[in-house]
Amino acid sequence: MSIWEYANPVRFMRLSDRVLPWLAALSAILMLVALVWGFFFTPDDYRQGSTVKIIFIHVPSAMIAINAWVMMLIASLIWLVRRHHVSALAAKAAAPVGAVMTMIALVTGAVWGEPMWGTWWAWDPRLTSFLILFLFYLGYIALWAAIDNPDTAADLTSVLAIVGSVFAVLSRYAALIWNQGLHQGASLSMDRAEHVADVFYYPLVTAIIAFILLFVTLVILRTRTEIRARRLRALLAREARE
Amino acid sequence: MNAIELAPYRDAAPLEVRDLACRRGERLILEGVSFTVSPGRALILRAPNGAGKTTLLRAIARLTPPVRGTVSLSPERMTWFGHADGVKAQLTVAENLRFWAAVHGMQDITPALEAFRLADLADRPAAYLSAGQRRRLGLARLLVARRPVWLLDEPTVSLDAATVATFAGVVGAHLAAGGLALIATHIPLGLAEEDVLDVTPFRARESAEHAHDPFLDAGFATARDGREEVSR
Amino acid sequence: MNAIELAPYRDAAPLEVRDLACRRGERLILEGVSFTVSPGRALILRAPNGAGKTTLLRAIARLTPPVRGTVSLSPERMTWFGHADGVKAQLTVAENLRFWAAVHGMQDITPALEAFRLADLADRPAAYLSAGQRRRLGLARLLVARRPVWLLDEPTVSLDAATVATFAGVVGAHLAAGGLALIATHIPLGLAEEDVLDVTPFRARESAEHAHDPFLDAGFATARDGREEVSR
Amino acid sequence: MMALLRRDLALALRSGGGFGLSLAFFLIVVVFVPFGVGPDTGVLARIAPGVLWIAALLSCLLSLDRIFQLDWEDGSLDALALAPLPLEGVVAMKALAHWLTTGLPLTVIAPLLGVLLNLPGAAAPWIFLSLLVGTPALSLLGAFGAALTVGIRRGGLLLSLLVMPLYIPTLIFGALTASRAGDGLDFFTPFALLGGVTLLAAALIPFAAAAAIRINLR
Amino acid sequence: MMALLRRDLALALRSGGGFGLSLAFFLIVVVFVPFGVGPDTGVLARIAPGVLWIAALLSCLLSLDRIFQLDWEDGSLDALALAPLPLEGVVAMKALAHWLTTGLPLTVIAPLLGVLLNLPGAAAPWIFLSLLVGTPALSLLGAFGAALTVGIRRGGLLLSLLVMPLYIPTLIFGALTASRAGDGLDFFTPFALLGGVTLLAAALIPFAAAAAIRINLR
Amino acid sequence: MMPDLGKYAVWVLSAYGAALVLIAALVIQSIWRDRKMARMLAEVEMRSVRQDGDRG
Ligand code: HEM
Ligand SMILES: Nc1ncnc2c1ncn2[C@@H]1O[C@H](COP(=O)(O)OP(=O)(O)OP(=O)(O)O)[C@@H](O)[C@H]1O
Ligand SMILES: Nc1ncnc2c1ncn2[C@@H]1O[C@H](COP(=O)(O)OP(=O)(O)OP(=O)(O)O)[C@@H](O)[C@H]1O
Ligand SMILES: [Mg+2]
Ligand SMILES: [Mg+2]
Repeated sequence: MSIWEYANPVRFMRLSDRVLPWLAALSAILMLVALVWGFFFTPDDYRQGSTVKIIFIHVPSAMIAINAWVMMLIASLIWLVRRHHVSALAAKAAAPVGAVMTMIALVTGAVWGEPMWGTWWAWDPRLTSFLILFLFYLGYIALWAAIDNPDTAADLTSVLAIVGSVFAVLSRYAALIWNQGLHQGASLSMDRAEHVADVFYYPLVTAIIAFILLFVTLVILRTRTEIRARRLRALLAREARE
Repeated sequence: MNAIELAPYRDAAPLEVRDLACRRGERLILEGVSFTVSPGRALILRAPNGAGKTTLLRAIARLTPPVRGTVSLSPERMTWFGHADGVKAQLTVAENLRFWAAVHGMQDITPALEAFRLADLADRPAAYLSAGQRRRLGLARLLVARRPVWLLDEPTVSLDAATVATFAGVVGAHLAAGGLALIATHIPLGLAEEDVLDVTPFRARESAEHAHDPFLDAGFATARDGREEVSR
Repeated sequence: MNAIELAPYRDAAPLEVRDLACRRGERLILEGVSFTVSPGRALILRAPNGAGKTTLLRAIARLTPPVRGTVSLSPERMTWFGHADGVKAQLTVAENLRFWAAVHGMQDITPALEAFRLADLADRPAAYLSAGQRRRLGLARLLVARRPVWLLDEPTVSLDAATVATFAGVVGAHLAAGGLALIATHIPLGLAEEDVLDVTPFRARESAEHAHDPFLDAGFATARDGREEVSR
Repeated sequence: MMALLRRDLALALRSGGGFGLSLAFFLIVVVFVPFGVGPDTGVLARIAPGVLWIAALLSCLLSLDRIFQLDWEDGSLDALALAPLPLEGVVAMKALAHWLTTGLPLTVIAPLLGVLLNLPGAAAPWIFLSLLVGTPALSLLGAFGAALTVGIRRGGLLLSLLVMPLYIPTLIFGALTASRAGDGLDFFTPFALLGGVTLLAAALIPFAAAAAIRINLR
Repeated sequence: MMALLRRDLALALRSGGGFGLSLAFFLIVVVFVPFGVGPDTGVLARIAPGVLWIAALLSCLLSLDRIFQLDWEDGSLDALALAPLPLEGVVAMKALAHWLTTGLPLTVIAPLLGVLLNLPGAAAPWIFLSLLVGTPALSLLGAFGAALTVGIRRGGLLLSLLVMPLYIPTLIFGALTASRAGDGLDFFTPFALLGGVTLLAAALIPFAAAAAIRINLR
Repeated sequence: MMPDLGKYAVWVLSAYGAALVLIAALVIQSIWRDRKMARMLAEVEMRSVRQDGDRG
């Protein structure tokens, strides 16, 4: 049996039904652990003071925000090539999650920026790219909402995801050339010298895993909702014909 | 109303439709539609409103790809004429027609103008036409496209009796030249070469509709039951 | 297709049109049109395409104010139904109709839905109707407006034979309730109470067209002559 | 009359043309400005009130052709002209529906977007108030322009051209109110005049627009 | 193919939607800016290149729904899809027609309007060149957005929302080229990238847009 | 129990607060919509089962 079999809506419902409670519990627990650890049991940074605690939300949400879009792009490609309904609906389901994660990264960043840089908002390339990403999410969600035939909507949003990805990457480079940034470099790079201290590193990794689990849980849950919505639609249409 | 004559079409071939199933939006409307129209014949699609005539014509033109089944001729040999007639109000009658002629690689629009008695109106902007005159202009496009298969969706809407006769003459000439036509209409055209197909019997059965929607899979109900068992 | 019945209109009065001249854009199309339609009668306007039926109806509704002549009834007692039917694709059938009902101070739309066999489609967005279903929805507006004078411009376009009969029944009920109707159409409705008027004879003579254009005043020539005299 | 308002709101919401989207447009114009003029926060703060006002104005402008054009195209306007509603009331209701789906949401969100432009804190409430008082005039004047151009197929740009000069007083008084408030200067005069323009528009426009529609229907 | 271009140009000119009006809109946005941000010439000169670019962009945006929507509504697009033209070619021609009636005239007039905004003399030729190189991308991306939203009745604002983020790289590189040139800085990198974006759009968009149209016609 | 956040208390707390509110809103909305959809679906599903039964 090929892996694509799981992309059949019925199978997906059956499987996800079994997995979801465990996933949900796990992500809730891990999230709790990570945030409690980060908030209560980490020291202040010598330069940033207690604001460094924001990192445990800010960085994971920023990572999810980007990777959610990548996931949507892949799911869209799968839909276009293999026409598996579940992957189209998963892309649809991921968009609001990605948008909220983007918003969290933006908001926590803004709240961090006010004490650190003295401004809520600066047109730093990192921040700018995030704002643009947020716009892409909005457009994508709006396009889904505007078309009422679900297959047409899936096709068109997939095309948008592809073209949008190309231009999102372009925007990122455009923003880099446009303005030199204030923003931190990578703190999780392989180069140990640039690493954040271990006291921050381990809770941060925990938080990242927790956010990933949360993302997966939410996407599965929302995909289930979308599948149900589709089935409801189909059943109602069938009734209407009788 | 002089009879017109068209140059014969070079590659006459019958239009064979086999087991076509077609949808509109998400709904399967027709299924199992099969028929053959040979060159020189017209097939009139008859059915009450909402039966699926437009849907069938769009599927044959591949504007809405059919769900299943085959159509023997490629859309490149067809001209489509729908409820909306593609007339631009800002352009004059002649400009409208000349555009479609150019798209299809034709030069001369006078025969088309004359066939539909539009020569007098040639320089009038299409915005200033009456409903019937405008429809005539839309129909004239058929003659500049020079395609052997005509798909016509209620072509005679708004036309007066004399113009319906003129139009029947044009269709007759098209058939005489080896073309063929599919015409959805509620108004009899009175062609000599016409067959009639009622599409009502092809209305999609419910079960057929299910067969193609993964979201109507019976497995869903089971899946739900399964969960209930677990939760109990 | 059960016969419907309408409550009688309270203030029945004949529609008298006297010596009407009407224009479209800058062209005078018809002149000297006079007729009377009494309550309970329908007048069918017959004429070839482009003769001026639409123009005449618009003038009677005062949508395009007539150039000359009188119409006995005020537009407040008329309902207009034209080539474009005012159906909003985004709203459902019921919402479309409820809007027009509310505009005319009516509440109940079920009789109108039933008269046009739309009850089953009530919750479908109008975008998903076939051409004929959509037209039926447009026509249903006539029943929620409750106006004694109906001005209908080719109402039966796209309707199948059965629906044309249904519609004729509705018009019959309207007439029976003391209403009257003016109907421009190319398709016979087969009403018992109909008279036919051919508008072709009222086509405006060229001289009449000039009579009202101040820029075609003979005085211009004199003015030019006068100037030439001065400059000489 | 209420039915008309309800229908117009429903249409605006369903057609994906109302509300959310006019907000989104506003957002995006505001976002564009730094990309165009560069990220210098000093300059941005300086021009922020003006930019917010101009963005609000352009968002309004973009949805103006919705007001009458669609109803004209599908024959509804013919039928409405014969309906037992005064055409002036129709105009007023349609302008109101437009304001509710455009001007009002813009007004609410403008102070938040001000953050992106480093809008001085003192100016934020006055951006809100000046938009609240000024945007109804934009919808009314827009309805007038829409009435003039109804029937001109895709007269969208002509409409903008006609309406823009009409918008200038509102723009000047509105932006001046907000920027003076931000700089701690006296802003009573422009604010009072802004209100005056709106009242004048409310008194005058329904009649002018109704007249324009009657002419265009012929 | 040429016939399509000719027809689209004729339609744009006659419907009062092309050319003159998009120029006029551009003019008026530029005129609005001093009313909004105040008459300080220093500030105006500083923001002039950005404002010109943003104004050009908004002018383009306003006329995008013309590209396919009308042809879809009146059935022409159905007929064109069956005509012996590749749909990709149709898209390219329509984008070209849009550029000829919008982007090109804007490009020509922008340096002149720069005077109203105290645009530094050194920047004027580079405003011209950057618009010349960049505006084709605006028309192409706009055609893509229009193809996605064709059939969504009056999807105008949705269209703007979809297209605007796509416009950002062009806007950044374009405005940067002009403002750096005005300040005497190096502008080669943004200018080259601007050209790159246009080329990329020209290579990619016709296919994506044609795919979107095929989907929408079903 | 509460760590000493120093002069940045407001910022840290509001960052956590805002993030938690947004996450909670997302989670609640997701669950609520899923429940609602499941409920509506169950209703229709029951109806169609009954009808299937009627049809035999
Ligand atoms: C609205 C404003 C902000 C946004 C949109 C934003 C966005 C981001 C993004 C996208 C990342 C990268 C995550 C990754 O790729 O691993 C990140 C990481 C980070 N941000 Fe922010 N940020 C903002 C403000 C701030 C502020 C004000 C600070 C602190 C002064 C800050 C500190 C950090 C740190 C320390 C990291 C971790 C670096 C890394 O692991 O890559 N951010 N932020
Ligand atoms: N805006 C206009 N300006 C000038 N002439 C016009 C205008 N609109 C229509 N006409 C012309 O006026 C005449 C009458 O048009 P009208 O629409 O009244 O005809 P009709 O009898 O309704 O025809 P049909 O049966 O085709 O609908 C036609 O010859 C038409 O070409
Ligand atoms: N987008 C859509 N989604 C779902 N159903 C639709 C859609 N469009 C039309 N329908 C339905 O499909 C059926 C077939 O419509 P179609 O337009 O093919 O009918 P038709 O035979 O051409 O009728 P008419 O004579 O009225 O034009 C109708 O019942 C209609 O309500
Ligand atoms: Mg049909
Ligand atoms: Mg007519």
